[in-house]
Amino acid sequence: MILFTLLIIITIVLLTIPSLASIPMRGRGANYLIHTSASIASASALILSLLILTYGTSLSIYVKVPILNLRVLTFRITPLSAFFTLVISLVALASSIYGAGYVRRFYGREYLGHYALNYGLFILVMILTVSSWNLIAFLIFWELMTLTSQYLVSFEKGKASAVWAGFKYFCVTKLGADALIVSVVMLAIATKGFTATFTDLLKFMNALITTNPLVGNLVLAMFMIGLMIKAAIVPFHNWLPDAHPEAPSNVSALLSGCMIKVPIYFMILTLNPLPPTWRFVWGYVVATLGTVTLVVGTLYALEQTDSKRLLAYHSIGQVGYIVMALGASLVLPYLGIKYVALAIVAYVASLYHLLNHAVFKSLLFLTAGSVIYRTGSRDLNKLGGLGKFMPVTAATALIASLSIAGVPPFNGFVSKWLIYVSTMCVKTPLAIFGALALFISAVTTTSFIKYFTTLFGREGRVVKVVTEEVPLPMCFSQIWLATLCVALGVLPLLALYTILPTATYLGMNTYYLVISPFIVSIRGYGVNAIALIATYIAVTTLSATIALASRGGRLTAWLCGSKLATHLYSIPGKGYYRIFENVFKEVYVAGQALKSFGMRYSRYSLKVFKELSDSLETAELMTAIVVVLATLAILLKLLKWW
Amino acid sequence: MMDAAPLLNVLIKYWLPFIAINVVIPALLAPLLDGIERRVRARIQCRRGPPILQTWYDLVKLFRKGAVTGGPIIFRLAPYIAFTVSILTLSLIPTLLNASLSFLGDTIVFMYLLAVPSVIISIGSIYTGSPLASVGSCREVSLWMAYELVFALSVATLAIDRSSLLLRNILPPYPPLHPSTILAIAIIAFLTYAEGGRLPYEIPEAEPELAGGIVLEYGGAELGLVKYALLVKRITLSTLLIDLILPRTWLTSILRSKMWFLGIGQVVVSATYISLLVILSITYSAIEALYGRLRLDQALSVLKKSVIIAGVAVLAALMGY
Amino acid sequence: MQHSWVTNGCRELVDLLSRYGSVEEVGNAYLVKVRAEDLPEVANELQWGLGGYYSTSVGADFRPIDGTYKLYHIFSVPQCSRYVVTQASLPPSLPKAPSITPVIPGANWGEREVRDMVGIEFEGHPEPKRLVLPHNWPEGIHPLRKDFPYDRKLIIEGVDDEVEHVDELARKYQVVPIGPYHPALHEPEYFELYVDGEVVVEARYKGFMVHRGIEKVAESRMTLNQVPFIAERICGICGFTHSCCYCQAVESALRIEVPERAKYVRTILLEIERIHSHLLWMGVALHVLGFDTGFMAYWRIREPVMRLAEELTGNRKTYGANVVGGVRWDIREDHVEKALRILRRVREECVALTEKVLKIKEVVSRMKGVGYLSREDARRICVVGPTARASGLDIDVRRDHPYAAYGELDFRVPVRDEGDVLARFLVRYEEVLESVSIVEQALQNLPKTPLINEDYEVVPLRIGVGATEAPRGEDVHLVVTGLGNKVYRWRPRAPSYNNIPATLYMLKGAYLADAPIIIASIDPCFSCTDHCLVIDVRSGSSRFVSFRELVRGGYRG
Amino acid sequence: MGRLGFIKDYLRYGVVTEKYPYEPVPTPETFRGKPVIDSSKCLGCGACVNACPANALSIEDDLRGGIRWVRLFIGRCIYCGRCADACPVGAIELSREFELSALESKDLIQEVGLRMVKCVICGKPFTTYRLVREVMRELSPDERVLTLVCPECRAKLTAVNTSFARW
Repeated sequence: MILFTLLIIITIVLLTIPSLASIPMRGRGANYLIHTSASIASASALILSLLILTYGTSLSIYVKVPILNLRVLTFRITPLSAFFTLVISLVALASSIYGAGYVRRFYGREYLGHYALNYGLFILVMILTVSSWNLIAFLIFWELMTLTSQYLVSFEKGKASAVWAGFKYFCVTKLGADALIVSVVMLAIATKGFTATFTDLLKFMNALITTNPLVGNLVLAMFMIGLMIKAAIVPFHNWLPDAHPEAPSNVSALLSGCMIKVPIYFMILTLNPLPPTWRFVWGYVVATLGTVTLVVGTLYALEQTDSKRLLAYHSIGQVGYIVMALGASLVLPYLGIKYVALAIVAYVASLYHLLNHAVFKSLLFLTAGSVIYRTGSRDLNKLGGLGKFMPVTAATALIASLSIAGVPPFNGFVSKWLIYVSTMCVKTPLAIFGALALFISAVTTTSFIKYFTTLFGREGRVVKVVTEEVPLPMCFSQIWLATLCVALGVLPLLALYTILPTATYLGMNTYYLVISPFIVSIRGYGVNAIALIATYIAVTTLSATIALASRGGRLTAWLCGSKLATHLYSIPGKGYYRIFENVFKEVYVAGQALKSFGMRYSRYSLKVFKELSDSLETAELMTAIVVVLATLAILLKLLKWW
Repeated sequence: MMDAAPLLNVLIKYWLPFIAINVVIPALLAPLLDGIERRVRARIQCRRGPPILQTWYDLVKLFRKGAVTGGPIIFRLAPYIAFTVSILTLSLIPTLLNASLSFLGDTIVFMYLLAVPSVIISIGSIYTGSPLASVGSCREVSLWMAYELVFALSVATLAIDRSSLLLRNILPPYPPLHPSTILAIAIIAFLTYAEGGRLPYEIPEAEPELAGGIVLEYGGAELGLVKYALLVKRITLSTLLIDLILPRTWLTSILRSKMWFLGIGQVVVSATYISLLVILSITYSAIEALYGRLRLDQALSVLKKSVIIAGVAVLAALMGY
Repeated sequence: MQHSWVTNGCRELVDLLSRYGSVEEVGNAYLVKVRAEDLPEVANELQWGLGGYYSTSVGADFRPIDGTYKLYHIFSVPQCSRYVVTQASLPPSLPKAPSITPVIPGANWGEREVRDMVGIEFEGHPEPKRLVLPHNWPEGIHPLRKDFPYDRKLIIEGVDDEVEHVDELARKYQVVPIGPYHPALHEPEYFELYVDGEVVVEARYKGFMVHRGIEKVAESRMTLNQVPFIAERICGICGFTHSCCYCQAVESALRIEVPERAKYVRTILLEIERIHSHLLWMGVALHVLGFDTGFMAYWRIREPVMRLAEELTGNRKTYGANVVGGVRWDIREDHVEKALRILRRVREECVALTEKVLKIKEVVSRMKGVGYLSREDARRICVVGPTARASGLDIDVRRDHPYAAYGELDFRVPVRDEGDVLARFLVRYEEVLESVSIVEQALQNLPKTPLINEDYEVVPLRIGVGATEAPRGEDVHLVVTGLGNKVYRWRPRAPSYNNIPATLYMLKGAYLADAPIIIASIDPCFSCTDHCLVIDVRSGSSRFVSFRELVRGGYRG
Repeated sequence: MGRLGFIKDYLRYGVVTEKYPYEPVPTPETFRGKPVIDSSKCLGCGACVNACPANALSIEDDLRGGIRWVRLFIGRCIYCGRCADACPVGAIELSREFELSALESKDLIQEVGLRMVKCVICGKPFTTYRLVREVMRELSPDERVLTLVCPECRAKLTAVNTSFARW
């Protein structure tokens, strides 16, 4: 217990005090202070979450207002939130260590004090959001998460695109949060008020949805829309490809790796306890949206030529995978006892993919960041040939690319494989979802062939940069995440040990898991994966020795005595799959329709906030909104109390 | 006198030798089948054609040559990885004998492993920066995406029908043969033809257009491995099709009940398998000889149409047909 | 009245020409001596006013004779059945002439080659870059000038870095090289395609990489009657047409009467050459499209034709048959029988096969609408032969300027308007059938006269133009006879020389996958187009390889 | 199906390619292959050398040994047959042989050595015996002496003669 308390205190203290302390610092100091403390805090959060997952217990914390004797803020670290904390802290650890090197490029250009403040708070707020257990805590930290991340997105004040992307991000997600707030307020009014815990709420929700399905579903839908906007589910996705690339790369890693996972925590939390029929319906809704998301997101990623934008679109696609599997896990139990085991597999797959995505996507953002760090460019049409200069970055990028592509034996393969296993053989539309996911996995692969080869292979088309490997902290983070990619792929049981407690916590009968053939097959796969990788390694080392022994000379291209501009022969990123995109343009037409819906929505939200922003600076706007929120909360509280 | 049955049981229990046979013999057979195919194509073109063993001679010649280029490591390693993986793929399906590494969801693993060689070689080829090799690789993976969609839908059809993703369960005997199953098998038959890089779809290599395209930069032993990997991939695909239509267990059991002596059923099944392989090779190469090369966009349009057919198959399977 | 010696031909043409200078009739051509500054005007009148077709430009170093440079432009005027050669004398101090390229874009290469090889500057040329000589060739050295000995050794420093030059286009798009060795045609050439996705946005050509110095060698060390044997080696496929064209040029310059039978034999061999060339091309086209069975089938049909040529001339390639004044080998009676039999079979099989091929969807779909060349572009770039006829230009030297026995035979000139690869395929197919019929007619009507007229005298400095319809189009040779049984200036212009620039137009907007068939569709003969001096050495430097060195190279084996 | 017509073609025409290196390929009688010099007939007159467009034939006089070498290098030969046309005695003919590959380039050279006649005045070898014999056959006996005189000496002689005449 003392250990828990200690860890919690370390995490909170190290994420708040240095953040506040570094406000006046401009450069180096802020950098080292915040990144060191954030790393330690993440590590302690990591240990904490692992401990909780091991014991399978929940931890409750209250913040009381002494006078009213009210539990104003309630937190509970359940195994589920511990799992999310684990994901966040894993990525935050890598991102913080990486950041110590990366933000050096802002020295003298940007004011790092504010970055430090927001960065530390952002990590803390994410952890607190997934730990919050009553409405007021949830709302406050949810909003703070938006605010801090919004500041980080538009951190580079000099870049108009960054400022605009941050603004758009803020507007869109704020409007989403409004939907959320409305539903929460409705719930709050209907129950004990803002201090109502989630336990109460879920109970109430269940009752409401059975007695009055219309209102119940409406409230739930509002809540879901709020979450989906934050998770960038199609058609609410179009803020993400603008926002994520503009942030500093280590923050992009956090945004894509963790922040868009936070809504999924609440989806699991709210949808799981629903009555079976509604669970089934909502499961289908979620699964369908997930499939649409993964198809649209990934196919759009295929045509991107900006490295980070490509990754951002893939984040949308991969969240689609997670949500699709989540939906499947909600749908399957309804189909019969035979499928309960499959449902658990789907649930495991969903969380497994979530963990994997956090790892490889943040790694990918870090590698893209390393490229930016050395070349200052994100343009896949121009970059190239960096593999020679940045071997570590290239190798880790290759591992991450193969992981997200789901190539065995890396981690993406295991989770995707679980998704297909749980969906494809079921005689429901889920099978089509699974098949589409399998197809999209191929698209992801090709997309990352492009990402990897354009950055690191061939010769640079236009930018000929003499460059070198990134500094040690950045390398370390990349290697750390790459190791996780391999480890989670080869030893799937590692991940299962962290996921199964959450399943037990949610009341899933892990009994099925133990006896069902699936878990055996997962174990079986573990063995096979080891066999596979052993063969890989054996053959590759063997062949490497042969190949490197017979080193041939490399001749330059030759045109009857003329020199050739061979670097122009490299395909620019836009040229890779143009024909495929042309032939399968129907998908893009459909995607465009969805996008235009999203665009209309975001234009609307922009319009709403445009007027506000005309008069206010962004920082002032943030304060204003916090004040408004707080007032609203207090007013409502008073109303209730009165 | 030793009883044969316990020996057999022991062997079945330790099926690894069986799998080894299953992997090695088709792998050795693959260049031979290519020799037959070359001969058949030559005959349709009114040519005499090379000896059946020619592909083996070619491969041996290539293996004895050193590499010409010293490219980046990933480029040099790609052929080795591709070849290993293509061999590994063979271990997942029953070939000569009715034995395979079997575990749940092995169908998916099979599909993935089938794709790894072309993915890794594409990465290696684009990595070199050679324009024609890059264009060839892009064509390869573009086609592969489309194949994967069709393949995934057909596999889903079969999986829905049998409620399983275990390859063993997807293979015959089929209790009632649904129309959707037949459609899916037909689509897979088409895919085994197209994915083998045969003529209207031999777009990534396209010798007159790209001078070898995806394999352009490889030479010597590495080229030999890449070519061998393709041959093994072809035989794997043919085997998949044969497995889908050849009721092995049924045949074995019938023969076991009729013939008392050891292993005759297995021998018959193996013989059937090999003769089906040869028949398939002859048919495929005859078809190949009668087609010109499609452009990538035309090929993708054809595949788009087959996506629709595969979609119909899935829907039919969902409705229970 | 002043042109009373003009026997027949266009009054209008003669009137036009005599406005610019004195007109002289040489065989089937008018030689008109014009002032250099009138050239663009004359060219404009001939090409756009009268509806003629620009053929080529020739430069000659006449300093040893009369102290000037001569610049010839050759035009074909079909409706008058006459060629027009404009001759402009340029001062030796500063040989300069106004460019006609702004008037006729097709003159681009011709003028640039004259500039490279003879050193005549063209004013107002839109692209005053080197064409034939490498970029690092020293300034002021022009190989076809008479003061440049044919066996001079020239060591060139540095590397030809013209292609290194990167412009905006190359930065923007992927550059896909086709060459220096074409994967399907197996000839040296270099196309640079600027590709967006897989669509070609712009194309460039760099050729002349395997110049063999044929003109220089012929002018320097061969006798008048030896040149046919090097002329037919300009091309590996249409050799006979080159030697025939050369002989006709000399015959017209020296006013030699060719016996009738020789004319018929020439016709027969020319058409046999066309048949096998077209069948070869149709096979190669199918190979480029990946349909090897069709490729083999066309070549199966072609083989008897080659065997026939072997029987008739002793060589599969009809080499060595032509000399000035006639032909060397007769066609025997028993050969006529056999030839008719073979031709009948070729016609039948070709019709049957082409019908089958045109039913194959993917082959037709990859030719239809691909590589479009509009009639206007074709006219402006001055393309010739089947490429022109597939774009709706009704030109054919055999009909427009009857030579050999074509005037007495009955044939049709197939013309199509589609302008795509399929049209070129079909035009060639129809030409094969026409050629079969021409050979049949010629074989059946062989006149009984001697084969060769060797009774002639070589008068120096006579100009003659020879033109034949090669399988790929109009082939033009200009010959100026020299002293001592030699050639003073000989300029062969192969049809591909005019057709290759057209591929750049056809490639725009095409798929990369279609580039090989588009390039192949003009049936390009890069070795016909290149015929000069530079041989490349692996060290990266180019040097001039003398004839003697080539001889030694030959010994080295 | 139009495509199946190609299979029909195979059934109709069968295999049309030849087993060439294993079976000889017949050539027509008119075929012009490797030129062969009949050393018993060659006069060494050099008509073929002048006619040869490709410089495959050459003549070299070994003055010390008194031998004229007529050389044919097949590596340069274009098989036009101009040499056969030019030869006054039919010593060079084009055979039907076409398999000409050799391991060394010197294997591609045919040489005919002909003994030369020494000039009766200056003693320098200047032409071959056979040529002299051939020429003598055409001439009247009193002119025959001159054939044994080399061109330079003959020129001098003629000059002397004419100067006599003038005087």
